[in-house]
Amino acid sequence: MRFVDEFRDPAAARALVAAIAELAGTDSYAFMEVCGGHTHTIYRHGIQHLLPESVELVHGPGCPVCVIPMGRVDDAIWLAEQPGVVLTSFGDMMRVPGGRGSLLEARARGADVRFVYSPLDALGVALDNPDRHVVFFAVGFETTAPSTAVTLLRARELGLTNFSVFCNHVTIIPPLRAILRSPDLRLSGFIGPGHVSTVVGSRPYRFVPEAHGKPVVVAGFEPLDVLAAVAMLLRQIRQGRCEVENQYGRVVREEGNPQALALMARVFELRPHFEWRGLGFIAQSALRLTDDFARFDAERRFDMPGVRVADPKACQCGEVLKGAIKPWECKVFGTACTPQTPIGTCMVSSEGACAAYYTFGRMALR
Amino acid sequence: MRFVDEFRDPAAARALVAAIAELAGTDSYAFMEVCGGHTHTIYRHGIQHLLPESVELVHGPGCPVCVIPMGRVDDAIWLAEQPGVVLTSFGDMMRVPGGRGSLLEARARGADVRFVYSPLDALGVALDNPDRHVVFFAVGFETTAPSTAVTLLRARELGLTNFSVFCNHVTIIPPLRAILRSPDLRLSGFIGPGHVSTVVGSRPYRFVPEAHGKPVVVAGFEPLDVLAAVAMLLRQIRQGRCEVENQYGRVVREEGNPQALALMARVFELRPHFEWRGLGFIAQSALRLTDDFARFDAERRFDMPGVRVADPKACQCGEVLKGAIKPWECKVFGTACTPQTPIGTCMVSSEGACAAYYTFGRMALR
Amino acid sequence: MCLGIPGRLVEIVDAGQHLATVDVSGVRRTISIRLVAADGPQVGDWVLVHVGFALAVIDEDEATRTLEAMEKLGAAYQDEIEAFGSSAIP
Amino acid sequence: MCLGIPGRLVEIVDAGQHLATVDVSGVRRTISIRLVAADGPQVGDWVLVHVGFALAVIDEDEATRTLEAMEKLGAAYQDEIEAFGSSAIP
Amino acid sequence: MVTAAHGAGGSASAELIEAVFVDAFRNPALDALGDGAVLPLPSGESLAFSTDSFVVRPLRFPGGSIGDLAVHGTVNDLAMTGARPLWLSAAFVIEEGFPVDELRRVAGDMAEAARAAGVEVVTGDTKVVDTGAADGLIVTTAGVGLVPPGRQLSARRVRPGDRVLVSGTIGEHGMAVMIARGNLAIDAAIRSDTAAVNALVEELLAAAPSTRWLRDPTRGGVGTACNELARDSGLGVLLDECSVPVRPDVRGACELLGIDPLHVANEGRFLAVVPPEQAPAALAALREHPRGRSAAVIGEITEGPAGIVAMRTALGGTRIVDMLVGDPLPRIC
Amino acid sequence: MVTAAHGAGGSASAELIEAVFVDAFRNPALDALGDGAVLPLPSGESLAFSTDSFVVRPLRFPGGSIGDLAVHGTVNDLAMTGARPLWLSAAFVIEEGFPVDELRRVAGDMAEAARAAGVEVVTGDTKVVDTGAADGLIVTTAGVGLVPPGRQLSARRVRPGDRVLVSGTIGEHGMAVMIARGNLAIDAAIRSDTAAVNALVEELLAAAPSTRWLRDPTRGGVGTACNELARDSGLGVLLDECSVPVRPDVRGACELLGIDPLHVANEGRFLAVVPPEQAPAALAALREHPRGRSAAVIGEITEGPAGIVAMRTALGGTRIVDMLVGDPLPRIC
Ligand code: SF4
Ligand code: SF4
Ligand SMILES: [Mg+2]
Ligand SMILES: [Mg+2]
Ligand SMILES: [Mg+2]
Ligand SMILES: [Mg+2]
Ligand SMILES: [Mg+2]
Ligand SMILES: [Mg+2]
Ligand SMILES: [Mg+2]
Ligand SMILES: [Mg+2]
Ligand SMILES: [Mg+2]
Ligand SMILES: [Mg+2]
Repeated sequence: MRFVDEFRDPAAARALVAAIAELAGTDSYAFMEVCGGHTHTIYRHGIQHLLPESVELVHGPGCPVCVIPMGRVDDAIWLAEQPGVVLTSFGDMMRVPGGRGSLLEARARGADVRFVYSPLDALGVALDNPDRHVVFFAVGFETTAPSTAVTLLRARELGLTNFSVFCNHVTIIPPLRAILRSPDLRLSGFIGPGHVSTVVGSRPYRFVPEAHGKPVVVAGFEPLDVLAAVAMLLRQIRQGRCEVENQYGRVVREEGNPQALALMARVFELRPHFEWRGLGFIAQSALRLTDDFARFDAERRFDMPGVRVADPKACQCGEVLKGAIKPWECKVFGTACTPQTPIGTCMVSSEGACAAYYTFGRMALR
Repeated sequence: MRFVDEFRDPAAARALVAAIAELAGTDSYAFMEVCGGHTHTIYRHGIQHLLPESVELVHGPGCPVCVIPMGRVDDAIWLAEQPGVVLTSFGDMMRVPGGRGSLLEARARGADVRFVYSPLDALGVALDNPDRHVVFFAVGFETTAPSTAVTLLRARELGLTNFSVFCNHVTIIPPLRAILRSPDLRLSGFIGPGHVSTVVGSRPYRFVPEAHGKPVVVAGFEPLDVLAAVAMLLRQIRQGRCEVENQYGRVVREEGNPQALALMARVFELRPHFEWRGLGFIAQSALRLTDDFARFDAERRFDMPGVRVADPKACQCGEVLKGAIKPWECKVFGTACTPQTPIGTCMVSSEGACAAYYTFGRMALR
Repeated sequence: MCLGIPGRLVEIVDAGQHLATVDVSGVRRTISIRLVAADGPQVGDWVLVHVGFALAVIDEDEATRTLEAMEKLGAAYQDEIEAFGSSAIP
Repeated sequence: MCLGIPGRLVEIVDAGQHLATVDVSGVRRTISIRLVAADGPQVGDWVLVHVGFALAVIDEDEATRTLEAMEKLGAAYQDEIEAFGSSAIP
Repeated sequence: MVTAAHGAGGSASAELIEAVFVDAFRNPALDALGDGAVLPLPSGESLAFSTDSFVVRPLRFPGGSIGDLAVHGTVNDLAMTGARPLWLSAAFVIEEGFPVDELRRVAGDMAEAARAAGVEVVTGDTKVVDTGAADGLIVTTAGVGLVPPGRQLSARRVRPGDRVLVSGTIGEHGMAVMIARGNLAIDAAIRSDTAAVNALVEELLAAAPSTRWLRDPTRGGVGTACNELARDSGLGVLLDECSVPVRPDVRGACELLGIDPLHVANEGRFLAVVPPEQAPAALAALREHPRGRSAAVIGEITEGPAGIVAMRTALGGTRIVDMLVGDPLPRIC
Repeated sequence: MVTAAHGAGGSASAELIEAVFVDAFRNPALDALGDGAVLPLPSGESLAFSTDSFVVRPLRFPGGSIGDLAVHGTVNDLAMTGARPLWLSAAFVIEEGFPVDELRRVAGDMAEAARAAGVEVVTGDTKVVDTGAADGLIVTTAGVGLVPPGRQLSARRVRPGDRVLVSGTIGEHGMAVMIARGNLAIDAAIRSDTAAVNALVEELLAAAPSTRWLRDPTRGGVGTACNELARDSGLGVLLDECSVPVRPDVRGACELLGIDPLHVANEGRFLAVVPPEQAPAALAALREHPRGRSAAVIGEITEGPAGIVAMRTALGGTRIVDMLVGDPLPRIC
């Protein structure tokens, strides 16, 4: 596969690993990969075993599935259980536990829950089922939000009356800020999220070096991308630089994708605050539909319970999402909390740090 | 079973058979059992083999399933196929072929067709399914019509808006009149229908002896009842009497059941004419709902196609229903027309002469 | 036409709605007795059941009379047959 | 976050609705190219596909440059390692 | 288009099977409409092999459950070939949302039924389908048994004059299930007769070693099974109405609904054809067994009319007993 | 409550089976999670017995149909026990309204598949259920075969250093079916690999008579089958990512949907564990057969970590390969 295989070359990887070892020297470093996609890559390709012990990768909050609070999942289940409603969702969300089980369980109880590959496919379900109301359970960072925006614009163009969106889109900068403000921060730098940056660009990360003194390298998702990003972070440190570098120039531009940003602006506005799983409420960290799209807004069309559900007591996802603890340091990891019986969301998505570690990385502990 | 077993006593039957043989002597007689229930009894108990050859039983039109024209079955199927409709029917009607197959086939194609034991059970289906419209496919003579009447009165009492009746109730006297008027009548007398007479009484048959010179014995449905009726007919003839006798006094009164008749009168009125399968249109031979019950009348609520479907060319049901031919004299009997592949309605109901003969009596021919 | 089965009334379930339970050889079902309401059917009475309705209260005396009449009818000609049998030309 | 896969544009299906077919190793799917419309993507271009949308047109030259830079990065320190290896205090 | 009649065990079922499956799978070992295939092993042993899917609704009914049926049905089919049933497979198709507890109860019923029948469930399968893609639970069992040397049961061995026996009262299973569905609003103390009959068959075969033919009259009832006998033997079957054992309440329910008890399904009964001289011993052996107390000789084999099942009625008349056409539906006339 | 995950062949399936069925049916012969039971006959022969229900949607897909699967699935399960498959049963649960023509086509597919595999369908059953009580058609087959003397395949015989082989490219069946459902709107020339592997197994066993263990990686894929191997052998399995044969289009579809090809179902492939000295002969024998051209050695057995399947990644790292948790769902992250 072009643009994939070249970035998985084992020889080049070995060279980068050697470079990393050299650059790291005898000091210890902890870099946060903000994005769950990176976490997935690290474990899927066994990168963590290749890195010298002095370089630790800390998993960040960039998994849109992991950060959805349980109450929002319950709301989605509630929607799915309304008569005449078809709830459409990305496959990832189907297993995420709310307070009342997951969407898969709601489906098993008889609710009409379907997974879709694309928000446009949810629109297709609405067109194919004029007698049903189709809700799209929208999740994701700025990577995914433009697709929802285009879908909503198209729904309005078509004059659809049986389609709405339960909007849970979040933004990447505010949680990053929240992490940087945490008093016990022990990070040496950040691997910046690649795909969200195709939309937002690399510029928004500048506050990280400027205000917090930490280097950022925006990186792609192939193993060489991640290794190169680590090497580039170490090189910055070694060279005494502290800036935003872009390793993922093949798709990320400094200014991002202005068309996508403009489409988002037509459909969404910032929420004053939004709850993040484990991180609590973060101001201006999520999107909702503007008044223009009120009739496509499931939150306005339906009288959803909207109850806040406290995270399970045992759950330490917040600590994991902030990089404060490693997955296996959570008391329930691998025992009560496994991919089959997830307690926290980090164990659900294969991008979740706990799931990625459990699925791909566990062996290292033995 | 009380009132059943006593009337199936083999010794008494042998005595009655002997009496019949004696009474018949060397002359030949043909008696029509008007009612399919009698036909069923005759074959189910093997009575035809017990009678002397000189006494022939001719099967009449008194099977409510057999006389429904194909177009009405198609209408019922059409109703069943309307969105949101549940069609309820007695089990008997489920296999009756219309021009577009049977209700069972419509169900197999996905229509919601359910059998009920009682019209009141159809009402129960309506109460249990407030979001569906439940149509009761009403068939039957005056035996069954009062039950439909009570059901409709109850539906009105309950203020039900999701229930209606597709009324196909017919009356017993007009077809009898039609048969008596047929030029090639070769009958010596009639076994009068027992259960319809619990409602209409034995009095309405008086025109048979009075205007047509044929004796009538209203009879019950157990084997002894039928044998006694034959003996009583022969005795009338032998004694030179010609009147209406009542063998079924345990449930039939001369005046019938006035309450039932009154309830019918509140709900039904005579149709100017109605098509009978094989017999054509007969004036004032069927019932429809009065204007008071218009909102419960499926024929008024739905814009039914109401197409008249010609009987299959091969079908000689009309001849069989008039007693003009015996089932096995129909060209398709037992070959193209069998209970599995009925061409005519007489092959569908187990009261139908052809089905009763095919199912229980065929052996005699071998 | 029209299956009718004798059943014994074993309970008046709802007098207002004319609902009663009948027993047919140990099999029970609630039916409507509205069509025979004027006959004032009682628990213990036998009724003729059709499509979940009592069509008639069975007249037990009349049933006995019918059985007797049938027996007589059979016997009468039975005797006659026997009489014939001994007197008829061989 | 956010699975993104490189695919090659093989057909513009509906220019008005910005629909195009991409090919990923022989697997085809129609996606929306509305988010990259201003870049005027052409048949033959590679795009990054996410949830049925092209998020970006892949800059092939930039990809080559990145690969070269990575190689250099690896090689530079490889040399350095080798240099170290020979010069370091044992 | 397949209709309910094709599944009711009567003539429509037989036709569908002939037209579709027998035609496709034609081979010498194929057991088209019998209870199971009997297959020769290299060692000289004979293997019996049978399968059935169970789709009964409701899943529990007085006297049994789908789990009981799934074991009894296949054990009995094996026993009908003369085999001693040994091992069962069990495949479960489960609708999403089905309660695990209910599944556990069904599995428990199966385990208990297997234990009682002396067989083991040795292999299985589980599939889960979307809500709406199956109604709760479907269980398919297959079974394997060994036919002791010398046992040969076949309609072709039936001779005129042979007696037809039934191992007990008929119609309880079908009527219990029909009533349990609830839509008839009928109440009766009728319990399914579901049971494994292999032990009873062993008693019979010990007492009447020349037994010709066995069949469990399941879907389609005794009437349909006798028609299969008449068809496969090329002879006639003459039943005696007075001898057919029917419980009064089953008869009452049948009269009320206009259904012939000869067409109602049984799940713990079997029919046997035995030569006349062994019939008394056969009957005695059956009646000695707790599950055969109401066994009866219900008819005999006649030269003809070939392929026809007739019945001498209680009244002294004769009538035909046909295969069931379609599902038994309650009728009003 | 049973959920879709319980049917997806991964760890949830295994747990349900353990909790419900193994618990209920506990007996020495019970084949809990393997492909079929191997049972001793009095004659000393060993009988293999297996069953599966087939609920695939759509009923036809590029490369096969439910009929093909119903034969191949059971033939292959028998072959995995080392048996030579002989006879099949076939039980059909048909939704009212299902077209008879389609049924005939499925039966035809089964007949052809049986012929190609050298087995006979010898007994069957047909049930018709109400509209909505089953989605079209469910086919359950059971199969019986004989295990030639001396063949003993079991995870307990697996030793560290043994090689893991796969008989061909993986993931085609599952991906072909997923695409054929249409809701992903994906187009690819991927055809199901469904096929009977019994002939190929005979080639393998002739070339590598000490073969330890066989398994067809159906639901849950190669990843799940290897986890079963690790669990049942108490050893580790180390796969080599570069050696696992995956067609480029299957890989493309997997990347697009975020699905691991190791979790995608196969219906005409098997895994074999052979001692290292017989691995070259085994591989050669497989590759000589037309259905084994893409066979490969994909890994080896390790002392430990016990019960763990690891994979050396193309990059030179190591990762765990887990059982599938639930159905493979396309993911966006
Ligand atoms: S192990 Fe489970 S509960 Fe603990 S942090 Fe991970 S996902 Fe959350
Ligand atoms: S054989 Fe068929 S077509 Fe002929 S009269 Fe009888 S029912 Fe009608
Ligand atoms: Mg059987
Ligand atoms: Mg069977
Ligand atoms: Mg039980
Ligand atoms: Mg059976
Ligand atoms: Mg299986
Ligand atoms: Mg298998
Ligand atoms: Mg199996
Ligand atoms: Mg094929
Ligand atoms: Mg299998
Ligand atoms: Mg069967």
